[in-house]
Amino acid sequence: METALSLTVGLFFIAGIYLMLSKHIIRVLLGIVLFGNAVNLLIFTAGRVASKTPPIISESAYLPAGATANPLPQALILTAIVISFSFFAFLLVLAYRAYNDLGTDDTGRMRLAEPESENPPPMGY
Amino acid sequence: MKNWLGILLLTLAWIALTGSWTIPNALLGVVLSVLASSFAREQRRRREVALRPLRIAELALLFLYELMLSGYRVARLVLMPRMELRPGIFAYPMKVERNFEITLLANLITLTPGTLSVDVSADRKTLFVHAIDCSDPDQARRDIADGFERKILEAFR
Amino acid sequence: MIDALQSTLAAILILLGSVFALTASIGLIRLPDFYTRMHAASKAGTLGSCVMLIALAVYTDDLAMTTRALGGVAFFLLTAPVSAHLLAKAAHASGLKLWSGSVADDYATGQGRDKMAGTDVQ
Amino acid sequence: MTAALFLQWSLNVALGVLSLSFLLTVARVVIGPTLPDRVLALDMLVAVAIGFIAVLGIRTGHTLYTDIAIALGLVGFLATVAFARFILRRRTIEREEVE
Amino acid sequence: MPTEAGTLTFLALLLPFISAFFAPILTRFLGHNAAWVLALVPALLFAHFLSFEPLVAEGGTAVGTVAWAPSIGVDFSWFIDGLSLTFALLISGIGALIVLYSGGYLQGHPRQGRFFSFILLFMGSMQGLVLADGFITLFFFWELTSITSFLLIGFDNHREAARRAAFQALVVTGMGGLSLLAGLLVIWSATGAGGMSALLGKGDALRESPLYFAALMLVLGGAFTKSAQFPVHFWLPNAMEAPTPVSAYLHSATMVKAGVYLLMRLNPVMGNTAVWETVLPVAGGLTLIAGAVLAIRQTDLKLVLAYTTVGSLGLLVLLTGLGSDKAVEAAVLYLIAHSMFKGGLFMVVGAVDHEAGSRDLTQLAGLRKVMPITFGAALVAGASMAGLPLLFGFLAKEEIYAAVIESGGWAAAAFASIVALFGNAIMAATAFSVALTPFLGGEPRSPKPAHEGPILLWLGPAVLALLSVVTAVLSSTTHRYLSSAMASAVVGARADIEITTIPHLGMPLLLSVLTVALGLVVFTWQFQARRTVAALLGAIGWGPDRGFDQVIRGLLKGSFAISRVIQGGRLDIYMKVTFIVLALALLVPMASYGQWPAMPAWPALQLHEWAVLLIAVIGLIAVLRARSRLTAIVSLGIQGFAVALLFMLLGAPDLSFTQFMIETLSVVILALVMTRLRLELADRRPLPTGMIDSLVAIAGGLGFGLLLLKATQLPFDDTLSAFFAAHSRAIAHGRNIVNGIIVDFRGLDTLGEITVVMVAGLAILTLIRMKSRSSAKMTEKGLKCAR
Amino acid sequence: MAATGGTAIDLAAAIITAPTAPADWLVIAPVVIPLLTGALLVALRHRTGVQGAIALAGLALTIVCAALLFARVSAQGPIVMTMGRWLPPFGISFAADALGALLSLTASIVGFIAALYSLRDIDIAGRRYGFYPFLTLMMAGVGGAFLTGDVFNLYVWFEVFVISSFGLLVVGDDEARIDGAVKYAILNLIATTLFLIATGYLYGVFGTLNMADLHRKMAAVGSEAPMMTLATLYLVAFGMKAAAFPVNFWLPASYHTPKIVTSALFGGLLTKIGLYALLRVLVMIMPAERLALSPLIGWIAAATMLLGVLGALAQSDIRRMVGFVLISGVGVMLSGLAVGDAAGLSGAILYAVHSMLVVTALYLLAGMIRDAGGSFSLEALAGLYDRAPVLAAGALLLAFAIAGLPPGSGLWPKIVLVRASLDAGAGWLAAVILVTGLLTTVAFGRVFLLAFWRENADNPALAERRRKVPHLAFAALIALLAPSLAMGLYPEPFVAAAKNAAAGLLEPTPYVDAVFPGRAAP
Repeated sequence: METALSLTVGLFFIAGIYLMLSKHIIRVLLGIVLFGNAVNLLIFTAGRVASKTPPIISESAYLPAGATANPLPQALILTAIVISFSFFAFLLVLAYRAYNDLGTDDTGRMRLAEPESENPPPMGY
Repeated sequence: MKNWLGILLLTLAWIALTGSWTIPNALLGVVLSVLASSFAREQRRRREVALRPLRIAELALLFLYELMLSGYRVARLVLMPRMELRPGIFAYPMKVERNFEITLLANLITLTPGTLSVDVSADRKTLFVHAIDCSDPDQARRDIADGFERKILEAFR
Repeated sequence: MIDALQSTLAAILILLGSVFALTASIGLIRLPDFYTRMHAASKAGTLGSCVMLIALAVYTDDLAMTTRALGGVAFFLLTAPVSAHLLAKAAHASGLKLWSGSVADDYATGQGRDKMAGTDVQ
Repeated sequence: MTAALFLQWSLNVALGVLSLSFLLTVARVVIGPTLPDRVLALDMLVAVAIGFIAVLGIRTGHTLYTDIAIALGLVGFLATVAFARFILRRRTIEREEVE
Repeated sequence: MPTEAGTLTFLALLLPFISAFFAPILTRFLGHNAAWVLALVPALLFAHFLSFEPLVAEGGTAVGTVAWAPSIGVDFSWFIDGLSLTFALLISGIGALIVLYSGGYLQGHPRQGRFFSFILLFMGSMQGLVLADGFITLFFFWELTSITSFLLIGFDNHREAARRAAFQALVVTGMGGLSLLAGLLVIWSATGAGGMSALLGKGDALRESPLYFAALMLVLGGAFTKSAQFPVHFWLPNAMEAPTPVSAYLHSATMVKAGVYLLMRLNPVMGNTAVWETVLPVAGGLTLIAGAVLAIRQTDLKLVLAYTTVGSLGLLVLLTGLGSDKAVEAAVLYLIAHSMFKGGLFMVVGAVDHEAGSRDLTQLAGLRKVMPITFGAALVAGASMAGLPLLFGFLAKEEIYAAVIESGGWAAAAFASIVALFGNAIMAATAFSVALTPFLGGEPRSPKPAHEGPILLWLGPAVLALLSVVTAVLSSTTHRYLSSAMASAVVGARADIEITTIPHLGMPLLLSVLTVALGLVVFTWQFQARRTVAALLGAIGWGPDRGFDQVIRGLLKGSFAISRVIQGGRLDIYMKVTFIVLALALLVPMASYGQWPAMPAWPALQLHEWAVLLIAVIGLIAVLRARSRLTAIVSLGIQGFAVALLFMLLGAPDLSFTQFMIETLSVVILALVMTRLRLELADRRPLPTGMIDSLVAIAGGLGFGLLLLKATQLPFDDTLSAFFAAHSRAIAHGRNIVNGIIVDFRGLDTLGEITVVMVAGLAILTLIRMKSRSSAKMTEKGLKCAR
Repeated sequence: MAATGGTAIDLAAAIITAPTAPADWLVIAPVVIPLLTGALLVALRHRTGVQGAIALAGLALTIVCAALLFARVSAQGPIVMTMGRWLPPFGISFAADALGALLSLTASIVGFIAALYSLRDIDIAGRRYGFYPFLTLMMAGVGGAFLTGDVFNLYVWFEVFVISSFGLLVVGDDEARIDGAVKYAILNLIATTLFLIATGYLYGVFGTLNMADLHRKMAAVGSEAPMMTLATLYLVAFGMKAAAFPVNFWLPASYHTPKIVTSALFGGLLTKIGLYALLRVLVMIMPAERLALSPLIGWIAAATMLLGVLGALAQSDIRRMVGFVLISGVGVMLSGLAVGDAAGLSGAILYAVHSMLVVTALYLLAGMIRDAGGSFSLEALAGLYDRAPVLAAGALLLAFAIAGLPPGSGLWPKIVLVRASLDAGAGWLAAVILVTGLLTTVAFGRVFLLAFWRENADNPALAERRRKVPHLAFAALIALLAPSLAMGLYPEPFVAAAKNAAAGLLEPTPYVDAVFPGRAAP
């Protein structure tokens, strides 16, 4: 299982990175989403897939009956998912705002902070 | 406390979804449903709704039957090596006029064989229905008229 | 005994449901235009998921779970047509043409576009 | 063949069948050709996913799965509605969409 | 802090800085008369250091230490011997005169108070520099002198020339300072000695050490820049932009001698090597000649003096480099003499400038009638500079010739003699022209009617002139207390100077006479000489001074070009570089340390698992190949659902639940935002870009995948999870272990997570609500920059 | 994941039986206090009147606690405090060692002073849109990052201060800030995500997340573990956060766009956290890998130093110049990491403290120059020497401090680092450090020449944009200058603290023992 998952993770990363390299901010955002999923899968895989039964203890028992999936990575991923989603939401709104304020969705043209036409520093004393 | 029916339904739904049949939970459900229905946009009604439980049951049964049927029809249609299709949209003049009746009708039509309600005209008198087999629109109109629409009218008047 | 019955029934329902789902998706592929596909999805698709949820309701001994599953079924039966209806309306409004083989479009001819802003019905 | 075995067997079969229909639906999403088609397929995807969940719920008798199914249905519904409104808002989309 | 004398010395080191703080306040109340009060500070120091004379004259030394940064073995420590003491006396003595002088010179200047405090700050720094024992202490004060001289040169900050000169001084001497620091630290790590007093014993160890050459070069870098050796001499003449008291004090009497001081200080431990005895004389000789030649050229009296100062510094370095005791003694004598006459001459020039309104040779004449005292002082100082008998300059000159004649082989001797003769002659000539030209001649001629200045203006030069007579006449005493003590310190062994001012026949005297004769010749033809030199230099054109401008300019232009390249302002480039780095960081170590994963077996998956994975991949491809972004967004849902199903299949229901929610929400929000944007369609990348991007992406993904494979092939330690499983229900009362972990075992993460969500919401609100200054104007601007 | 595995551990070793000693709550105070303050401020978002006061009060309290913590840690070594009942490695524990305590103390001081300055800099709109909540919550994140003892928890705190910094970045009315925010946000998100990824791998290899536990397990790890790759991955992630070349684009792209206070805070704190994380992970957890990587780190450091200072020379906007100088400072710190012995590390830490104070002060100074001179641009500015002498004095002292000239605080880290690299036989690194110092001198010398000394060519456009520099600003500037000067004139306490911190990193046994009091690894 880990092998297949590693492969998938690799593919997710490839797709995510390729999209993030785009000029268009929306595609960058899509890339970020893929990247995030890749990371979640990665952490999950890193915790190994020992068993496929959910780590839930039945009403009666005090211990899970037999082996369960590794709960710790799941907890970590849950934290990470929520965090990355709030980041994603922020970025989305930021992109929208940038489009409104800067009039473009092409990051190559967002040149207010570092303008295209900069003067060299003053040379005199 | 106008639409106690809605509140009852909501409460039942609540209990069902929470899945705990305890008195406090039920009460909580009631409270929530009251709140919800008070938030809901109140719609004007001409006549007080008359409920005929038996008829409603009939309607429900008919509906379930039709649903199964439609599922089967679709299955047969798509699994046939070559589908003969004569789809189209026909206008259906409604007798029902109250919003919830129209809604109900539209939804039922959508879930029943070969038909799919697309839109309601602005004057809320005509229903546009898409049919997979639109070879004979009048036949289809008739089916609806004697089928669901009549049942609805019986059920709620 | 009861268990066996439950299991068998659940199994049958499951198979039934999955078949419905399959047919729906096949229809989604095979049917020629959006509206016809919508028939497949909105009917067989909904049916499939509902049947399988019912199977779940039948199978479990946990009353809460049963009611929940059934509630879910009711929910789907309510929402599926609404969403289908909305989608169809939207598609038509956005000028999505019917399949060339369609026989009639009263909608286009009849009280056409101008009424498009008509009241939503839910 | 006892009921339990039959159940197991049918569950596996169902999983296979569902996977197949999932694939088909995905194919429709990819093919399109129009946005409504894709949205429809997405909606269908949700339905199939619910089926999956139901099957797994039966497999591992955990209550959690039902909730997931219901919540998923809810979200799917919302998504479809949102998309419908979205398509309504920009009617010109088709021109771009259809190649 | 050992003795009470030590305490006093420490206070003496601090006093100038403290008084500098009060100088402006004092000046506000007393005006220029504050000088009288402030002059007490250096006077006090002078007195304090004078009290060490008996001890030092017997060859004794005094050291003191205050804990400064013991944990890195750095102390604030000082070291008093003949060398440092003489310097300290010069600094404080001349300092007192300078304070008085500047009281008169800047009378009524709005920022006179600030000037006083700068001067006092400098005095303190210089004081510390020469007395410092610890290397770090030395460096600390060394840099402080650079800084204060920066402030003083730029004092008249409204003139660009002044700003430029100050900047130049800061850069050049700053460079030297860093080189010095490096050199001192190299010495430190070579010998283990962190201070001068400790180092003195380790001379041989240092000379043997392989680091010797590096250390020497670095130290010379410091000394030469500070002492304005050719070719980095150019900052010194430019520094004449400073008010004359500064020129007199920093740029002739004291600061520029810091380099020489350093060389003298290190002579015992670094001298007597081939390198030392070739580099120093050559550099010094060049500087001497350059300074002398350039001096003739000038008509501005201050510049004339400045270039002669360069020459004198060259001479000092040359002598220090020769290595023989005689040479050292000569250097010592010349250093003292120079401080006295050059300081005096500068003050004279300043007084003339102040009273007669010009300091240009060609505009002044006959001032002797109207400025008799100044004339007298000028005469004496000039004579001393020319090395006429009865003056201290004479002693120095005799000793110099005595030294150069018997230095090394005859070739070296000849070279040194000729250089010295030539340089001295020209300096004598300039001395005449400075001391005589403005004063002799018929009627007084000057831009504004000149008259004798106030006492503050002529006191300084007069005292110095007097001193150079007295010290010369009482030469034995001078030698006993100053020269010999200093010379011994420089030689590193007892050295006694016994030269007196009574001329005695011999080669040195001959050469002196020759020098004066030559000087007179050049003086009489000075204007022709000036023209020839000017023509010569005009022919050369380029000089290091212009070179400095070119360097700075080039530096600015170059850095501008570079930073435009590496910080181009385009996000896509930034991302590309980032991910290339990432890919390298993943693959290179794996390759070079052989941390590849083992070839895995074909995974055994059930059908539906394969299906889900396949769907995920299809979803990815769909997103990538989507022709319009809307399609891309919808297809985003596929992979999201697939991942969620995967989690579901692998026993992570909570995950798949959250995943479903998040994915759907993301897709919906994306779609909703898209409706508000007018967006272009496809993601068009030119082929090469596309190729590069995909290469980068593939490399990165490959790296991550392989590393993950590698990690999962290791044995896994699941203690934690086992523990959680065991105790989730029992103690944490959670049937769902994952929830148990989230809320109990790792509750802190959840706290942070909640914070993040809250802040994100707040930030989004801000983003939506907060209006830009003028969105309308903005958009069209944005569109403009989009073109 | 056999459940029986769980029973192997005796609970006594895993659960806190005794209640936490009240003194130990100090460890978490620098996080909790700002957190609560932030929550309170969020609640009072519309009471713009009181917000500044509340924030100041909270941050002042934070300083007090951080100071007490620092005192205790330097007196009796690392202190550990565990939230909840679960002892590490099961629960998350906060562990304050000399390094963490020192940096969090400095950070809290910087935060307080920035808040002080902001009282005049942030208008009503800025307050309504949550400047102060962002500020305090960012301080909470920073404190958490410095004090937590758990890698994943460190990631969470990273995210906390990063998202807060996003919020701070978008508060304002200059459109350029949006552009800057886009670049800053995306690149920083990538950086933190890389950190998360690396942590995931780390968990996959070791099965634990507690730093002390990792340190112990690292000793035992087999050779086939891909530790080098992990180390480089961490190097990239944290290098990005620390703005090391060649992944430092986000800093010059954004730091000059927001409100000056925000720039000051960022400049003072954020890059240092990246460096802190590098020290924590590479020196304490992966020493062997750090050793293997040190040539690479050395080159990175050199490139960062030189390119940073060259970038500074190329700017006409003072804020951007400060940003580039900050980058070259990062290079200086990295050179300490490259050398890696006690001297080098203490030099790096010393520089971090110095840079926190001085860079913040420099940004504030830029703001005051804008007020007094009406512009940020060296082309326009002039005549401040006459108009604002006090400002000139401050500028001069800061310039010396950042250029490493006496009497500024920068002198000592420079000396320590140059000595360390010379002793380590890396003369070229020492040379680069010195050249960087010289070029910094050139850069700021030019600022002083042009903005202050140059004759005031008065153009009305500038004149009408000038306003009086508020006294609060001077107070803030002086409050930052004072410790810097103290460090320059009497470095011993700072040097000693830095040395102590470095020792704690190189020999973390006390740290580990504090985390696992008298227990073998479970």
